[in-house]
Amino acid sequence: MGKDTGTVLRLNAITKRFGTLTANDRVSFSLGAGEVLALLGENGAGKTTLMNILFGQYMADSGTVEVFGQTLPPGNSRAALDAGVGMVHQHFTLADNMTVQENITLGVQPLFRPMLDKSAARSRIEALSERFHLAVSPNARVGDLTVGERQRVEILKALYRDVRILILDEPTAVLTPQEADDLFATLKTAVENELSVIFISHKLHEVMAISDRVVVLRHGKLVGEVQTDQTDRAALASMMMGGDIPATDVVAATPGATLLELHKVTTPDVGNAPGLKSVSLSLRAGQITGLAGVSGNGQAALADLIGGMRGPSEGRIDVNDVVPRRWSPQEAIRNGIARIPEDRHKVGTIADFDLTENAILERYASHPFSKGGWLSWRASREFAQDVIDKYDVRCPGPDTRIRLLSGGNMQKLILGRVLETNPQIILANQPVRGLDIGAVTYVHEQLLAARDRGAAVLLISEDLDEVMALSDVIHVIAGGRLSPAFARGQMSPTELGIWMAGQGFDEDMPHAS
Amino acid sequence: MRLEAIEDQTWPRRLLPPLIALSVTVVIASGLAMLAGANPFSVLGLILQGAFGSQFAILETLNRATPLIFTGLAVAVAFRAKFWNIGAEAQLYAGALVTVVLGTGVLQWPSLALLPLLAVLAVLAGACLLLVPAVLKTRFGVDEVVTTLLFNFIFLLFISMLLEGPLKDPMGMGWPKSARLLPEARLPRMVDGLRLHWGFGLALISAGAVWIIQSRSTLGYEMRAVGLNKNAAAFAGIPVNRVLIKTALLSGGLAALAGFSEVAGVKGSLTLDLSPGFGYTGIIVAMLALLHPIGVVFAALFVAGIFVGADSMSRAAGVPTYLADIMLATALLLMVLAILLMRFRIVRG
Amino acid sequence: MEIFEILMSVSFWAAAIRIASPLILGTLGELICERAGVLNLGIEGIMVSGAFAGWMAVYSGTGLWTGVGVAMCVGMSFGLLHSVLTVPFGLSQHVVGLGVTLLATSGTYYAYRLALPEVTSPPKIEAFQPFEIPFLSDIPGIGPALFSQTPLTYLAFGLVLVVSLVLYRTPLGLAVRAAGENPAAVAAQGLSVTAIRMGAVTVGSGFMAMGGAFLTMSAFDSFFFEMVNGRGWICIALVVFGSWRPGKALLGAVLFAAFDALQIRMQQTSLGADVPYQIFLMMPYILSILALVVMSRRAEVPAALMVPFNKGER
Amino acid sequence: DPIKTAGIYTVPVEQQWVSRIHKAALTAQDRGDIAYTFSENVSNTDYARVLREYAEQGNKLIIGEVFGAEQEAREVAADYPDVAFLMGSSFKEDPALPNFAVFDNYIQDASYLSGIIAGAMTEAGNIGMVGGFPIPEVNRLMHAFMAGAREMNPDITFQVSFIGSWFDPPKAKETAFAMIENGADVLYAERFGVSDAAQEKGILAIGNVIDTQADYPDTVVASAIWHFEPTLDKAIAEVAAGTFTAADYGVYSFMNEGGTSLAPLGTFEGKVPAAAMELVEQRTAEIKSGAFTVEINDEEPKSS
Ligand SMILES: Nc1ncnc2c1ncn2[C@@H]1O[C@H](COP(=O)(O)OP(=O)(O)OP(=O)(O)O)[C@@H](O)[C@H]1O
Ligand SMILES: Nc1ncnc2c1ncn2[C@@H]1O[C@H](COP(=O)(O)OP(=O)(O)OP(=O)(O)O)[C@@H](O)[C@H]1O
Ligand SMILES: [Mg+2]
Ligand SMILES: [Mg+2]
Repeated sequence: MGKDTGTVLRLNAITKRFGTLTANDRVSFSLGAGEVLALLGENGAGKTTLMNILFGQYMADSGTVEVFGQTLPPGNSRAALDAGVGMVHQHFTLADNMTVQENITLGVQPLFRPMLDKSAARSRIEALSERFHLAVSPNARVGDLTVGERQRVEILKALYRDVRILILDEPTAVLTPQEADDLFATLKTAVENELSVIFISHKLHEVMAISDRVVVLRHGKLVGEVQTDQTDRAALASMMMGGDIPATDVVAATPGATLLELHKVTTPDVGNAPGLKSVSLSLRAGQITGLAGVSGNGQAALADLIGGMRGPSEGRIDVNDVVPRRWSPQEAIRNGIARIPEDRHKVGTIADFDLTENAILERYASHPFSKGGWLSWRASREFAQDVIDKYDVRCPGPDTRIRLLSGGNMQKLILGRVLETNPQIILANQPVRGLDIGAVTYVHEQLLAARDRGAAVLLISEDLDEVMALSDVIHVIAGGRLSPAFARGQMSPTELGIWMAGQGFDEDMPHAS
Repeated sequence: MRLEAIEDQTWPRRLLPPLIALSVTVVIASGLAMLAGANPFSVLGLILQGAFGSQFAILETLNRATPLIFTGLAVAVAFRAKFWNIGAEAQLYAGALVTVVLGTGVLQWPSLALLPLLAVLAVLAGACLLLVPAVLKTRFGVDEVVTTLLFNFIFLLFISMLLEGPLKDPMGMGWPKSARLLPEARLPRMVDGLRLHWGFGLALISAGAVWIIQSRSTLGYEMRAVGLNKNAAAFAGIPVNRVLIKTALLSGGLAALAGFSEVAGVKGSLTLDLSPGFGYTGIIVAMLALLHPIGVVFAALFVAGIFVGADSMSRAAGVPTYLADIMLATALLLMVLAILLMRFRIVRG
Repeated sequence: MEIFEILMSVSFWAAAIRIASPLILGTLGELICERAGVLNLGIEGIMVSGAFAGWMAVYSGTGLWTGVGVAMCVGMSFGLLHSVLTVPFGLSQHVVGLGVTLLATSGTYYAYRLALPEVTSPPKIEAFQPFEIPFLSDIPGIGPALFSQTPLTYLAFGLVLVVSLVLYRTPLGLAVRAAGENPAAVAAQGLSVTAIRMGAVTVGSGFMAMGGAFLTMSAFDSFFFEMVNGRGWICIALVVFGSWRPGKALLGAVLFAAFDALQIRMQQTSLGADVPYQIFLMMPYILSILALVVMSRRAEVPAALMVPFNKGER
Repeated sequence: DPIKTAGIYTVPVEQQWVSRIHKAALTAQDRGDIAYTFSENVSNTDYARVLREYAEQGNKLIIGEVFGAEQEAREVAADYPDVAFLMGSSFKEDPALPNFAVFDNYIQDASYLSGIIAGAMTEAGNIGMVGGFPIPEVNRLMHAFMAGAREMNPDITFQVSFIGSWFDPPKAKETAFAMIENGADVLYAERFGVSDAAQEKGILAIGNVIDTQADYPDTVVASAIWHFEPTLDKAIAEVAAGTFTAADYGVYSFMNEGGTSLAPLGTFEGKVPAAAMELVEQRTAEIKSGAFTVEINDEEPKSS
C-alpha cells in the first residue's frame, strides 16, 4: 500500500456547531487515491459529525468538501453518492424486515422507473460478494443476520454503487477479531481496486495494521497528522487523549468460594441464536472468568440466563448454593448479580430518562429510593450524584437526559449503578464495545478492582486480546457448548481459536461436562 | 431543515408562537365568517364574549372542560406508557352505565355515601373495559389501537341495546333513555342555577393525583420507563406486562369518571348521545398537554374555551355552526405547531 | 332464508363486494401512509371531504370521473397538510390526524351550507351505474357478484393490484416500505425521507377521499352529513387486520363487508325476531377482533410506524 | 313586528323530521310572522347552553327537540319565564312550567292511510321497513302503517330492520336490498336510501314525513307527510297574543288539525286499486269525524 497518486478528497476548514458546542473546528485534510486514512479521536471528538458533513447528511456552518476536484453541494447525500462517496455508518442503517437485496438496492435506481430487475441485481450482489469475500445471501432477511453479516451488507451497499471513496465509521466496534480480519482482507482487495478509504476506530492495533496515514481529532480540532509507519500505538494514544495513559497491569488473583454455579443448563434457541447446550460453569469469588467465542455462539443465551432474562429449560442454576425460586431479572438483582448489558443504548439505559432516573433503574423499588410505593427523589439524586463523582461520569449534572452522554460516560454510569451495591457477582457483557482507550482502561480497572474486592466476574467479550489480558480462567463458547476452564496463560491464542471454531469439544467431552 | 432545541428560552420566544397561532386562527375564522356574509371584524370580540364574557360563559367553558380533563388524563396516562388507548369514549360510557344502573333506585343511600361509591364503581367499570384490550395486547400481541377503537363501536351498540331494553325508563314514553338518577346521586352544582358541578372539582383533584402518581410513585416511574424503552425496563426487572395492565386500569378508570361526572353532574340520565366525542377529544387534549397531567387541565380549558366561544360566535354572527369546529381544529393544529416552535428552532442543515 | 342459504346466494356476495368497495379504497390509502411510517387518523374526515367534493363537482356540472379527480385532489390537500405537520415537523400523528379529521369534516359541512343554503334535502346526481363486464359477468355464481358492479368497484380492486405492484416491484415501493421500516436507511442511501413520507401520505389521502366519493357517487347519489359513519376507523382496523399487505387488506375488507351483509340478512331470519338488532350490528366488529386475535401473531408492524424522523437527532 | 324565533336542532336540518320544522319556520319567516335563526347539529351536551344563549339574545319563541336533554331544557325554561319554549319531547307539558309546551310528530293517521295503499300494492304480501333507531317517533308510524296494510290484507308479512344511524343512506340502501332479496315488493322508506333501492330493483316504496315522489316518480306511491305549520302557527299566534302556555301541541300533528296528510298520488294516480282508494277515502272521513282513531303504539316493531 502507500501509493501516492493525486488527491481524491479534500476537506477545507469545516466548522460545525450544535447550539453552543463546536463539534468541528476548522478541520482540513485530504485523502489520496488508493489511500487508507485512519481518523482517530476520543468519544465525542467530532469524527462522526465530520463524516456526516462529508457525506451530506449534515450541513457545515462553513467550509467546503471537494471530491475529485469538484465542490459538493452541502447537505446533499445524493450528490455525495453520485460523486462516488459511500459511507458505512457507526450505527447500522438497515431495515430489519427487508431482505439483503432490498437493503442494497434501495435508492440505487431512479424512483419512478417501472421495475427493478431483480435477477440482474441479484447476480451483481453475488458477484460483488465473491470478489470481496463478503458472503451473505441476497434473500436473507436482515433481521435474521448476525452483526458481522450486517456489517457485510453495509459494505456491499457501498460497493454496489461503485463508490470510489469509502467511509467506515467504527466498522469493527461490533465485530469479532475474525470478522475484523475478514473486513481488512476485503478492504485490501478494495484498495487494490482503486478505492480510497477513511477508517474510524478506537482500536489502535487495527489502525496500525490497516492505515497508511492517521489524522487525529480532539475536541473538534485537528491535532495531529502522521504517516502510520512513522508512529506507534503509544504515540497515537497520547495524541488522542492529550497525555499518556498508564497501562493496566494485571496481578494474579486468589480465587475464593464458588458464588454462582450452572449445572448442565440447557436453554432453547432463539431465532438464529443458539441456546445453551448442557453448560456447566462455576464463577468463583475473586476471579475473573473470561468467555471467549465468535459472536452468535451462545453468549447472548448465557448472558440472558445469568442476567435473569430467561430461565433454564433443563439443568439447574445455584446462586450462593441456593436454587432461586422463579428466575427473573428481579431475582438476579436480589441475589446480588450486577449486570452490565451488551447494548447500553437499547437495554442498559433509557435514553430520555435523566441520569438520576437511569441510576436507580434496577433498584427504584427498594430502600432508600422508595418507600411504600413512593419514590424519594432526594435519595435518588444523591445516589446519582455519588455515581457521577465516583465514576467520573462527564455530564452537566444528574438532571441531564442520558441520551446526550457519550457511550463511554453512559457505560460509566451503568458501571457505577451496579458496582455501588458491592455486588458479589458481576456479569460484564461486552463492557468496552465502542469506547475510546481512555474509557476502556477505566472500565477494565473497575472490573479488576471489583475482583480484588472479592467479586466473581464473568467477562464476555468477542475481543480475544481483552479476554486473555483480564481473565484468570477462560472458557470458550461455540455453538452453545462450553469448553473446560483454561487457566491464565495455559492456551495460546491459536489454541483458543481452534476451540472457538468448534473443534476440540468432542474429544474433550467428558472433560467439559 | 432540522429542528434544534432552544436552550436560551426567552419570554418573547415562548409567547410569540402561541400568540401567532391564535391570531392566525382568528384571521382564518374571520375570513370564513365573511364568506358566510358576516362582519369579519366582529368575530374575535364575539368569541371572547362567548367563552369568557360573563359568569355564565366562564362556567359553561369550565363545564365543557370537565369531561375533557378526565378523558385527557386517561389518554395521557396510557400514552405515557405507549399504550394507545383510543377507546376513552367507550370507557366513558362504561362509567355512565354503572352510574345509572346503581344510581336510579337500586341503592337508596345518602349522597355522601352514594356518590363516592358510584364514582369508585364507575372507575372499576371503565378499568375492566380497558382490561380486555390490555390483556389481548399482553397475551396475544393484538394491537390495542384497533381493539380499543372497535370497542367504541361495540360498547355503544351495547348501551343502545340496554337503553332500548332493560334500562329503558318506564316513564320515558319509549324514548331510549335510562331512568333519572335519584337526587342523592346527583353531583351538586358549584354555583346555584348554573351548570358547573363538583365533577369539575373532582377533575382537578384527579389531575393533581395523576401528577403525583406520575412524578412521585414507583408506578409512575415504571409507566414512564415502559413507555420510553420496554427492553431496558424489562432488563431492569420492571414487570412490563403488569405495568401495562395497571396503566390500562388507571386509564380506563379515569375515562369512566368522565361518564360518571356527565351523568351525575349534568344529565341525570343516560342517553346514547351522552358524549359528543369526548373520548376522541381527550386524545387531542392529552397531546396538546404533552401528556402532562396539569397541562391536561389547561389544554382542556383551551379546547373548551375555543369551542364554546366559537360556537357562540357562530350564532351571534349568524354563520353556520360548523365554523366552531373549524376553528377548534385550526387552533389545535396551529397550537401543537406553536408548542414545538417554542422549544425548537428551525435551522438549515 | 337461513345462514347457509344466504352464504350461497349470489346477491349476498354482490352486496359484500359493494359494501367492501369504499373500505378497500380507504384501507389502501391508510396502508400506503402506514407503510411509509405515518399513522393517518385523518382518514375519517378525509373520506367525508372526498364524499362531498366528488358529489359537489358532479352536481355543479362536471363529469363523473372529473368528480372522482376533484375528490382525490381535495383529499390530497388534506393529506399534504397532515404530512407537512407530521413529517418535517414531526408533530404527534395522533393529534394531527384527529385534527385533520375535525377540520376536514367541519370544513366540508361549512362548505356544504355555504354552497346550498336553501335546500332541505340534498340534490341528487346521476351516479355511476353498475356495468356488466361482457362474458365475465355471465360466469355462473361469481360472475354476477363480481362483474356487475359500478366502475369504482373495479377501480378499487384494480388499485389493490397496482399498489401491490408498486410496493413490491418498483424502486419507489421499496423506498416507501423502507421509510416505514427504518428512515435512517433511506436517508443513508441519499433519498429524502421527508419527500417519500409526504408523498405517501398525500397519495394515500387521495385514495381515502376516493373511498368517500364512492359513497356519494356509486353507493348512493347524494351527500349527507355524517354519512361516512365510522367507515374510516374501520379502515384503520383493516390495515392491521391485513398485516399491512394490500392483498390481505382486500380480503379483510371483503370479509368485514360480508359480515355486514350477513348481519343485515340475519335480521330477517327467525333469529332476527328474538335477538336485539344491536347484536347483529356488533357482529362485524366482534368478529374482526376475534380474527385479529387469531392472526396477530404473524402481523409485521412497520418498525418505524409513528416514529418521526429528524435527521439531526439520534 | 316579527317574533324573534330560534330553532335548535341536534341533527343537521336535512334530517327528515327536523327538516319539517325548519321548513315551517322558514315559511313563517317569509310571511313576516317571525325572524328566524337556527343552530343545527348541536350536541345534547351543549343543548342547555345554546338554549340559554338564545334566550339571552332576546328570542321570544324557541323551538327544537329536547329528547336527550329534557331535564336541563326545563330548567332553562324556568329561568326565562318570558320566553316561549316549544319543544319536541316524549314527556308531557308541566303546568308548573307555563312557558314550556311540547309537540311530537303524531302523523299515525296518514301513515295508516299509506299502509292501506301499500297493502293493496304488494303482490307478494311482503313489505320491508328500514328505520334508523326504534324511537317512539319512528315506531308509532311503523305500527300505524302496518295496521293500515293489514286492514287491506291481513296476511301480509313485514320485515323490520334498524340500521343504528340517522344518516347512512348507503347502509339503508343495502338493508333494503336484502329485504327485496327476501321477497319484499313494497318498501316503507323511513330513511334516505330505501327508495333508491326500490327504484333500482323496480319495486315500490312508501314515503314517510316528507314527499319524495319528485325524486322517484316511478317508485314512491304514497307518502304520509308531516306538516309542522299548524303546530308552529298555533304557537306563533299564542306568543303574539301573549297567551302561550304549557300545552301538548302534539294534536296539531293530527290529521283533523291539518298536521298530516297523504301526499297526492301524483304519478300513481289511477294505478292504485279502486277498492283501496275507497277505503282510504272512508277512513279519512272517519278520522276527521272522530269515528275512527288510529292506535298510537310506541313499542319497537318486530318482523312478522
Ligand atoms: N445531533 C447532534 N446534536 C447536537 N450535538 C451533537 C449532535 N451530534 C453530535 N453532537 C455533538 O458533537 C460532538 C461530536 O460528536 P460525534 O458524534 O461527531 O463524536 P465522535 O467523535 O464520532 O464520537 P464517537 O467516538 O463516540 O463516535 C459531541 O460531543 C456532541 O456533543
Ligand atoms: N442528539 C444529540 N444531542 C447532543 N449530543 C449528542 C446527540 N447525539 C449524540 N450526541 C453526542 O455525540 C457523541 C457521540 O455519540 P455516540 O452515540 O456516537 O456515542 P458513542 O460514544 O459513540 O457511543 P457508542 O459507541 O456506544 O455508540 C456523544 O459525545 C454525545 O454527547
Ligand atoms: Mg462517532
Ligand atoms: Mg462510538
